[in-house]
Amino acid sequence: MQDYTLKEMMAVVAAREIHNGDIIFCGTGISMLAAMAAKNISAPDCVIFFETGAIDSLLEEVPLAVADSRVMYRTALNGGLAEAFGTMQNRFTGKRVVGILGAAQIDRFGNLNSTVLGDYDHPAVRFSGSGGANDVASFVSRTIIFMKHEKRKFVRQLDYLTSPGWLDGPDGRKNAGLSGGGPSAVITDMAVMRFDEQSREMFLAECYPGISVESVQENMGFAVDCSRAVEAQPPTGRELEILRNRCDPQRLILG
Amino acid sequence: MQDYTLKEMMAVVAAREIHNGDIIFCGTGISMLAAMAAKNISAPDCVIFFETGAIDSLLEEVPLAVADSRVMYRTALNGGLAEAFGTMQNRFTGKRVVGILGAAQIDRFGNLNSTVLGDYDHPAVRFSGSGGANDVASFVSRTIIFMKHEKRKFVRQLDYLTSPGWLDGPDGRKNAGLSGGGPSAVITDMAVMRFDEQSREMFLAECYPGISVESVQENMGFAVDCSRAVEAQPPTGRELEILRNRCDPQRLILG
Amino acid sequence: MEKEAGKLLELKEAVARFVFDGAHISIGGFTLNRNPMAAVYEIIRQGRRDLHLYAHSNGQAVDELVGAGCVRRLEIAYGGTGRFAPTCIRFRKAVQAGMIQVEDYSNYQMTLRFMAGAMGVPFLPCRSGLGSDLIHHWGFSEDLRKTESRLPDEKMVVMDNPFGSWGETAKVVLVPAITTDVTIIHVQKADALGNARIAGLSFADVEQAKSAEHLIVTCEELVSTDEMKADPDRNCIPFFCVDAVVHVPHGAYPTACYGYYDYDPAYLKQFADYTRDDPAYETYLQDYILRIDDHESFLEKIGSETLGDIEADPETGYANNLDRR
Amino acid sequence: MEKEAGKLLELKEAVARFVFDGAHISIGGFTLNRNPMAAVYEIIRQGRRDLHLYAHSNGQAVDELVGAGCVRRLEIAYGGTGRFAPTCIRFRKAVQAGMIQVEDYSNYQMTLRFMAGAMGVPFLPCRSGLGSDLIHHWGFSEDLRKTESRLPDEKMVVMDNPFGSWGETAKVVLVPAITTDVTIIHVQKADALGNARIAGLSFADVEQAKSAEHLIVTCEELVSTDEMKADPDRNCIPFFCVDAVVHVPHGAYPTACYGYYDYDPAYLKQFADYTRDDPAYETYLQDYILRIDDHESFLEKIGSETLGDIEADPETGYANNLDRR
Repeated sequence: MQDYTLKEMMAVVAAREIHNGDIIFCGTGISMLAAMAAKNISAPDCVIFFETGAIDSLLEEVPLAVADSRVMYRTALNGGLAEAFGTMQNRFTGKRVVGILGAAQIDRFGNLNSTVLGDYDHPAVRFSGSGGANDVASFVSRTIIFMKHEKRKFVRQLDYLTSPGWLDGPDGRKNAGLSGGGPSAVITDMAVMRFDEQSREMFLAECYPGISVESVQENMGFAVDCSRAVEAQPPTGRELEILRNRCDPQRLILG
Repeated sequence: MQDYTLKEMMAVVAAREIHNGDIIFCGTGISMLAAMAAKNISAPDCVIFFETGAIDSLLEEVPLAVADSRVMYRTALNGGLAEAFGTMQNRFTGKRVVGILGAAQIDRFGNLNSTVLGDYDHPAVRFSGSGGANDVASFVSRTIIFMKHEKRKFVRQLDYLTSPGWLDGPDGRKNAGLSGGGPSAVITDMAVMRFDEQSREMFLAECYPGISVESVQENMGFAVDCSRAVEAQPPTGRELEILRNRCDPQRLILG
Repeated sequence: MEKEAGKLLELKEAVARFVFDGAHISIGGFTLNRNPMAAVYEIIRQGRRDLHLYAHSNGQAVDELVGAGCVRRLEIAYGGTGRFAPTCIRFRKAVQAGMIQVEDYSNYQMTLRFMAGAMGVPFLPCRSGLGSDLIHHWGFSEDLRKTESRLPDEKMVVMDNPFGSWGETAKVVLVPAITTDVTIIHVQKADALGNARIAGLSFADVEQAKSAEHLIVTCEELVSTDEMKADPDRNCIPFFCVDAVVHVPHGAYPTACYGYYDYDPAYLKQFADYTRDDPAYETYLQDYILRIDDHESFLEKIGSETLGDIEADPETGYANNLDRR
Repeated sequence: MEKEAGKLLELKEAVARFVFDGAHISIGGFTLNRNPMAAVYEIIRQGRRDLHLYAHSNGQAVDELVGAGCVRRLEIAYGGTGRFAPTCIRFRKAVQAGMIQVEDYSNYQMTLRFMAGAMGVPFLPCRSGLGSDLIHHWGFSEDLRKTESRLPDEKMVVMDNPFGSWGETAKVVLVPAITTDVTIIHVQKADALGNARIAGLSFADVEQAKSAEHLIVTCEELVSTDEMKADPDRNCIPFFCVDAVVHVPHGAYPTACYGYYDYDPAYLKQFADYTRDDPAYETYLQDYILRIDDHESFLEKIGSETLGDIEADPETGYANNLDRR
């Protein structure tokens, strides 16, 4: 029996993508937890940074929104949205920023929909919208994407393209006028997908222990290359201990 | 015998142009003194405001530059250049701003040169340049201009147009794309000139006591309409007392 | 000083004077923090209709205004309040039912649009939106834009960089300025003249404030001008931008006000429950807003125990170990 | 953290590492306040040449760099230091003698150019310059602009408003972004990581700082990160923008540093006298800069009595009743 939840696995896997020196753009929920885990486990000199303008927050308690007062305590600087997005769009600091995003739909090039299902003018389902996601996806050096691994979320064609991934392939971003890098990893509750250096198409990189390549593929609306898939390293005892006891002792996000 | 200097006359005459509610953009020297005089004499609710970002400074001592620490003490807000010029360019607050400017040359439409004499690429004399003068002259509701009354300063043709007045006449500003108002008064050490509502050409409005219309005209490089000239009201005892004792007791600007 | 005297108003009076049916309006704060909730509830009580609301991620206040039927058009980046409502439910329902017209932007685009209004320029450039449907899908049609002078003719303009490849940039997106009839922000401290101070993050409040023709500032503490001028480096809004100052302690409740109180997790959770069906929401509207006289009475209904629970720790600025499950 | 460790440097080392011959550079401060004078004197001592200097109204530091022959090209809004030199004299002489190439902007235009660099956009729009020679007269020729990749192809671009008459604006002026190789600012407080705090007016220092590839921060007081994080609302520059932190008390002398010391009227007057002819200026250069080891020795030469005279009153932030005639 595995002694960790899938949410814990996702947070730990994402934390491993973060390196010292990275400036982490955090959203709410699990993306914030992943950044807190990275900071506490493997990348103490990464900088946690919120679109609301908080830089290097202490985070003694887990914030439930990026505007939570908990992000304002003992920061390096309390600014506002203009400064935060300026940091990401800036040619020097933007290169150091890694964004963590989520969405309702993703396509094989890592483009994201967090706006509507159905027609934009008469949507079947309305979601929150871009927030800062489009900006982050447009500006920063690379993005990490959290997704629930469901067929209806991994789609051939987005209903609305909220945030650019690699757009339509290798030259997509350049043709659109975007600088910065695209998505580097998609972390789900089953697997980790990455993007081929040449084609910029999603491929299966890692399956979580006990999860088969077939079941990963079955739960996606498009085919991915599974030939490079390996088994993901489960969380270590130390990783779990820090995640549970230091990052989210109330299990506000871990559930 | 008059019991006041021409500098005192100029400061008082300028102060009278300022009304309660006006936000006064101040430069260095006599323009700052005029604003201080207005605030202390007739318009206690005008707001003194510097391009460096200081708003409603207390000014217990006269600043010798707009970046003097004396402008930072007990302000409503200490910002920076971006906020200051934003206030002037803003469609709502900009309408309340009155600018006070000076220059090396002025033409009959109140356009100003504070950059060079001679050819721009090989100037005979180089001055400080625009600073914030072009911005103020471009944005605000009206400007008041201080000039030394000399023939070489009131010229037919500027060597360089640093700051726009009425440009080439009634439609000049509109054609150039400028909103805001142009200059309303030119205050010299001999007289006060204003601009005709129709033609936007300078005319002589007031001569200082003891100064003849002829001598005013003789010291200008172009002809002005003198038919509307009246004698200026000399400073009152109260005006002089406040100017001397409260605004510039060290006579740093009054000399 | 025409704009400086007599600004200190009661909330009812400030809202009645500056927020009219059909007004173009923006509000400060972000998701569950420093929303001007007291003013928002007063707008709902006064039954304002057809508001044109500009929001980045204002969260709670947006959902309450939409839920109460005050809003006709909404320009927005994000309709959510963090974990309590990843998508605001009344907002979702209203959009799905076609009861409001909505047009989408990103947070940075909305920030720049307010900033353009504050700076007095018709647009600002950014590199957001390229290649995305934010640019292609307009919420307001070309026809509507032509007949409605308060809407720019185009949602955004994609332009080749007129300076060639300067700044390593081939294309920019120009986003049009917003200027509102009225903006409302809630701050920690203000004086009677209107000088205002925000503690913690300022979000886009300063840009929103300066892009307004009229500005209402509600404040936790009303302090002397002398106190404000003793530490001007902390002040964010100068008095000459402000039309009304309203002293409303707990004016951001149930959202947080850094240094004063936290958001109320119980209220926000209960609100989310009420939003899920229409009869329940009507009950909420009646019981918590419409049948209540003013914010003071609202706070009495909430109770001093709850307000005590969310009181901020003076060191951290939030309520330590608050039960937020 | 590649940019966070080992930033605390001696001034000689910081200047040697980041300020090279031909560097594109900007400096903080305004006329006679908070110019990074210690760093400027060190640049002069190290004999840097051919600098491309971007200035709004930086005043004293500009005149000293120009006077010492460090500057080849200058983009500037204002070359003056208030009453002490309405036009900076070495600047005037250098321009008139054709020893430097100069291109004129307004203060707002320069501010926006730094802001564009800070924001990462190739230009920003404004309504300054229309109808004036700032637009028509270029200091750098079209040919030079084509061959020099560090100059934009056009000085400014006048453009019709692409949103029609939106914002009641028919035309805008686009000013190109500045990004420097190195920017130097002097602040009141910083920590070893680079978090920096400015007291009083910030001028355009924050925009200048963020538009730089490398940033040197000199500070009056070096304080702990703990102290900086205890009051983050006062901080202006985050550590990740900073490459070098240098502790230099009186680092802005002879210009002022709000809350610490005033400008030195005697020094500035004497400097103005020295600038008036070339042999006198050479004497000044030798006696006050080149033959001096470092800023500490320079301050010893100035003497503790003078430094005592200009010490700021803790209440007002300047030296009350200082003899400034």
